[in-house]
Amino acid sequence: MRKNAITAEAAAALVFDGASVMVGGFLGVGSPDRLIDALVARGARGLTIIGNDTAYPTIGVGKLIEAGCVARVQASHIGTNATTQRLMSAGAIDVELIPQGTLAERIRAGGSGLGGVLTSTGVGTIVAQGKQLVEIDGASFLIEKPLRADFALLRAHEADYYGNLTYRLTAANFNPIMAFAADCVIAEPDEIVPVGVIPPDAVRTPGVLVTHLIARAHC
Amino acid sequence: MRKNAITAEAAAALVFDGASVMVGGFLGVGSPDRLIDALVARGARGLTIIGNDTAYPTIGVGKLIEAGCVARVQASHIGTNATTQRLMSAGAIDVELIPQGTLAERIRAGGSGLGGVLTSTGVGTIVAQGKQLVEIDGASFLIEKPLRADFALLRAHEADYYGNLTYRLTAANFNPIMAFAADCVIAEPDEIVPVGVIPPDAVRTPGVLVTHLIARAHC
Amino acid sequence: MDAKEIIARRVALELRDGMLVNLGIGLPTLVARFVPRGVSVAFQSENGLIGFSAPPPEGMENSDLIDAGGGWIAALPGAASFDSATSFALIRGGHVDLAVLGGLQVDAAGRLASWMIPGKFTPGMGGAMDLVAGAKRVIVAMQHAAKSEPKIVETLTLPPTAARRVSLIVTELAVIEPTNEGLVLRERAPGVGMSDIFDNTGARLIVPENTPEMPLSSD
Amino acid sequence: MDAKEIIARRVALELRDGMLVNLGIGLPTLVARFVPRGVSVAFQSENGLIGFSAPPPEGMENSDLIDAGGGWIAALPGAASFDSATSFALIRGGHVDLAVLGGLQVDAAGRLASWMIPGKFTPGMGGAMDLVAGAKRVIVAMQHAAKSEPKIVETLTLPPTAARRVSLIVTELAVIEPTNEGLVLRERAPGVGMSDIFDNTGARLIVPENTPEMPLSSD
Repeated sequence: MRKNAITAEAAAALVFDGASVMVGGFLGVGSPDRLIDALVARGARGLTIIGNDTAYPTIGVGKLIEAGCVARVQASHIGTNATTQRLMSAGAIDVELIPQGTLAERIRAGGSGLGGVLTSTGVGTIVAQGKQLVEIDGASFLIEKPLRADFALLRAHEADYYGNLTYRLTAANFNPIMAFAADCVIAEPDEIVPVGVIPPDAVRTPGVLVTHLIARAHC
Repeated sequence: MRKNAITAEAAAALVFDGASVMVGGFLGVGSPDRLIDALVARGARGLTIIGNDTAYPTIGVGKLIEAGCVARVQASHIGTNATTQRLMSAGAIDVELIPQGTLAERIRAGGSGLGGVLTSTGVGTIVAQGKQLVEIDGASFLIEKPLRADFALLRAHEADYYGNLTYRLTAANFNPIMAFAADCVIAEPDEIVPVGVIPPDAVRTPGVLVTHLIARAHC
Repeated sequence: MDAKEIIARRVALELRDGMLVNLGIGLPTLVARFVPRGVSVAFQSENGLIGFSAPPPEGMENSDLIDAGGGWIAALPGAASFDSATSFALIRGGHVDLAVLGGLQVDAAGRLASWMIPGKFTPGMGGAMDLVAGAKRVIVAMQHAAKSEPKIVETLTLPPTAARRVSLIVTELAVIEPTNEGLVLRERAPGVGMSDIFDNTGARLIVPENTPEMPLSSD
Repeated sequence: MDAKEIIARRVALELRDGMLVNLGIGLPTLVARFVPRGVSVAFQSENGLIGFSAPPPEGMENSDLIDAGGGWIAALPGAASFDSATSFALIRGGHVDLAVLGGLQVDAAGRLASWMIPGKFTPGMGGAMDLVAGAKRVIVAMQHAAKSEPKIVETLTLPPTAARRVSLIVTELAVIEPTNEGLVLRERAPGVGMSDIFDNTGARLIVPENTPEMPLSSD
C-alpha cells in the first residue's frame, strides 16, 4: 500500500504520446502544475485531454495546448482560451464539448462500473445528436457513455504515503472523480505527510486509487 | 439558511402515516436513534422504510419493524432481523431486496436528477425480472429506477445552524446520499455547533439540503 | 442606471429567503449586489462551493478559491465545498431554487440559446445546459437586443441550450414570462413605452390589460 | 486444523502485495488472520472503510466503527472512510482486486448462488451481487458439501448471485477453477484422496495429469 514519491519528470515520462489524460482543475485552480510543466518539457505529443476547460494560454491545461502537446480535448468550456478556439477552428485540435454535469457523471460512471449516464441534460440540443434516447416512466433521457483514460493527473492538498488525498475549497473540482477513472493515477500534492496524519474522515480520495505520488519540488 | 432545531417529537409528528422514509444507518450504526424512538412513541403506521438493512429487533430500524410501524421495506439485507423475515414470510410486510450498490446508486440517482442507473449488477438474476435491459457497446445493463422518499432521517456527527453536516467513520454510510433524495430531510446530529465552526472542506452534506435539525436531547 | 444594473436589480427581487441560487458568468453575477434587505440566500458556485461573497480585499485572495468565472472569492462562515459530481448533483437534482443565466436568444416557446454562434464563437456550454435542465426556476437576464438585433425571437436561429422552457426573461426594457400560450409581457421598465418594447422584440408578445412598471427595489 | 481454517489459509495464499481486498461475512473474514508474511494488503469494509484491523481490545470499541458483519473494528493509521455510494463505486468500478465470498452453491459454469434459499431463508444479497459483478477476482470460500449434499453442482438449483463466472473455488477438500471448458481440479487438500473429492462433488470435474497438494502456508 505504500507509495514511493517520484519526480514530475519521471511521471511525465510514463505518459506516453497519444495517451488519453484526465487533468483535474477548473480554470487552472486545482490543476497539477508541475506535472503539466514536465509534460511540456518532455515534448509530449498527441494527447487527448479530458477536463473541465483549457484554462488560459499560460495557465494549467492551457500550457499543454500552447506547446502543441494536445490532439483532442473533451471539455465543457474553452471560452477562456483563445488558442484552443483558434486551433479548433483551424482543424488542428479536435474538441468535444460536453455539458459540465454530464462530463462529471460520465467520469464517475467510468470509475464506478456503470454502463452509462441517463440524463435529461442535452435532450433536444446538439449534444443529443447520434446518441441513444431511452424512455423511462414517460420521460426521455440520453444515454451518455462512461469516460475513462489511460492517466489521471490530479492536484491534491495533502497526501500521505499510502496515497490518501485531501483537497482544498474549489481546488477539488474534478480531481476526486478522476481518481476512479484512469488506469494510472498520478497525484501531485502540495505536501506529503506521514501515514496517520490525515484522519480517516478527512480523506477525500482513498490511497488505493493512487498509483504514483509526485515528490515535493526540492527533495 | 438558518435552521431552527426542533425536538425529535416535533419531527416525528411531521412524518405522516404511509410516508416513504429513508433512514440512514448500517446495522444500526449511523441511524437516527432519537427520531426512531419518537416515531415508535407516536405510533407511526404504514411507513415504507428505505435503508440498507433492518438492523436488529431492538436496534435502529428494527425498532420500527418491531413496533408495527412499517408496511414496506426496501433494503439490501434483512438477515440480522428475524422479525423482518417472519413478517415477510407471513405477508405482513412487503420486502424488496436490492443489491447494496444498486440501492446506493438508485438513491443517488433520485437525488441527482438522473433518469436511472445503468448497472451490470443483477443481470442474469432474480433482480433483473421485469426490468428494462439496454445494450451499450456490446454489454447488457439493467435500468434501475431512481429512488426518492417523502422523508430522509439522517444521523450526523456535527451540524451547524445552517444545517451543514459531518459524519464519523462507518456511521456515514447511506446518510450523505439520502440527504439529496427526499422532500423533507431531518438530521439528528450528535452536536450542533455555531456557524463557522465546521470548515468548508469538512462539510460532507451542504446545509441547503437539510430541512430540519433535531435539538440536543436536553435543552 | 445602466441597462445591466436595471436587469440585475429587477432579477434580485425574485430572490426569496432561504433559496439556493446559481448565478451565471457575466451579467447575472451582478445580481448578488442587490439582494433585498431581510432576504438571505445561499449562492452556489458550480466549481464546488456554497456560501461565498464577492472578491476579498486585495492581498487576501486564496489560490484555491475562485468562482465559476475565475474570479477570486471569499468563503463565508458556514460555507461548504464539494467536488464537481456533487455540485452537479445539486444542480441536476433540483436542489438549486433559482438559476440566473445570460442569453443570446430566447424564442416564443421559451427556449434559451446561450452557448454558441456557429462559425463564429464556440465557448462551450459549461454548466448552462445542466442548469436549464435541472434548476427549479431559470431566469434569463440579458439585454433586450444586441446592436438593435432582437434577441427575443419567434424561433431560435442559434443552437438551443435545452428543450425546457425558461421561467422568466428580464431585460432592461421588460419582464417577459414564457407560458403555454406564448410570451406574456409582465412589466415595463420605468420610462419605457410599449413601442420601445415591440420595436426591439422579434416574437409576438401577449399583452395583458395591465402591464405594471418594473420595480427596481423592494423598499 | 478444522475445515474453515484450511480454507482460510489456502485463500490467504492468493493475496498479493498492494491488493485491495473485500472479505465477505462469515468464513471469508478468517482469511485476514493468515495474511502471508511480507504481503501487505488493504481490506475494504463495504459499509465505508479501507484500512482496519480485527476487533479492538475490549473497552476500546467506537460506536461509529463496525465492519459489514456488525462487529467492532479498529481503524489503522492511514485508514479512509467514505459513504456507501463511494464504497460501491470502488466495488463496481473494478477497484477491488479480490473479493472472497461464502457460497451455497457453485455450478459447472462457475456461477455462484449465495443469497437465498427460496421458501426457507432470504437474508438478502447485501453487497454480494455487486462484488461478484465488479471485483477483479472473486474467490468462493466454502465448505465442500453441506450435510453430505454437494454444493458444487452441475446446474444451480438456487437463485444465482450473478451471471458472471467466479475465479476460483476453495474448499477444505480442493481448489477448483471454473474455466471455459468446465471445472478444473487444481489442488487436493493434504491427505484428501480423489474419491473424497468426487464423492462430495455434484458436477463433472476436469482432472489434469498433475493435481498437486494444496499449500496451507507460504513458508
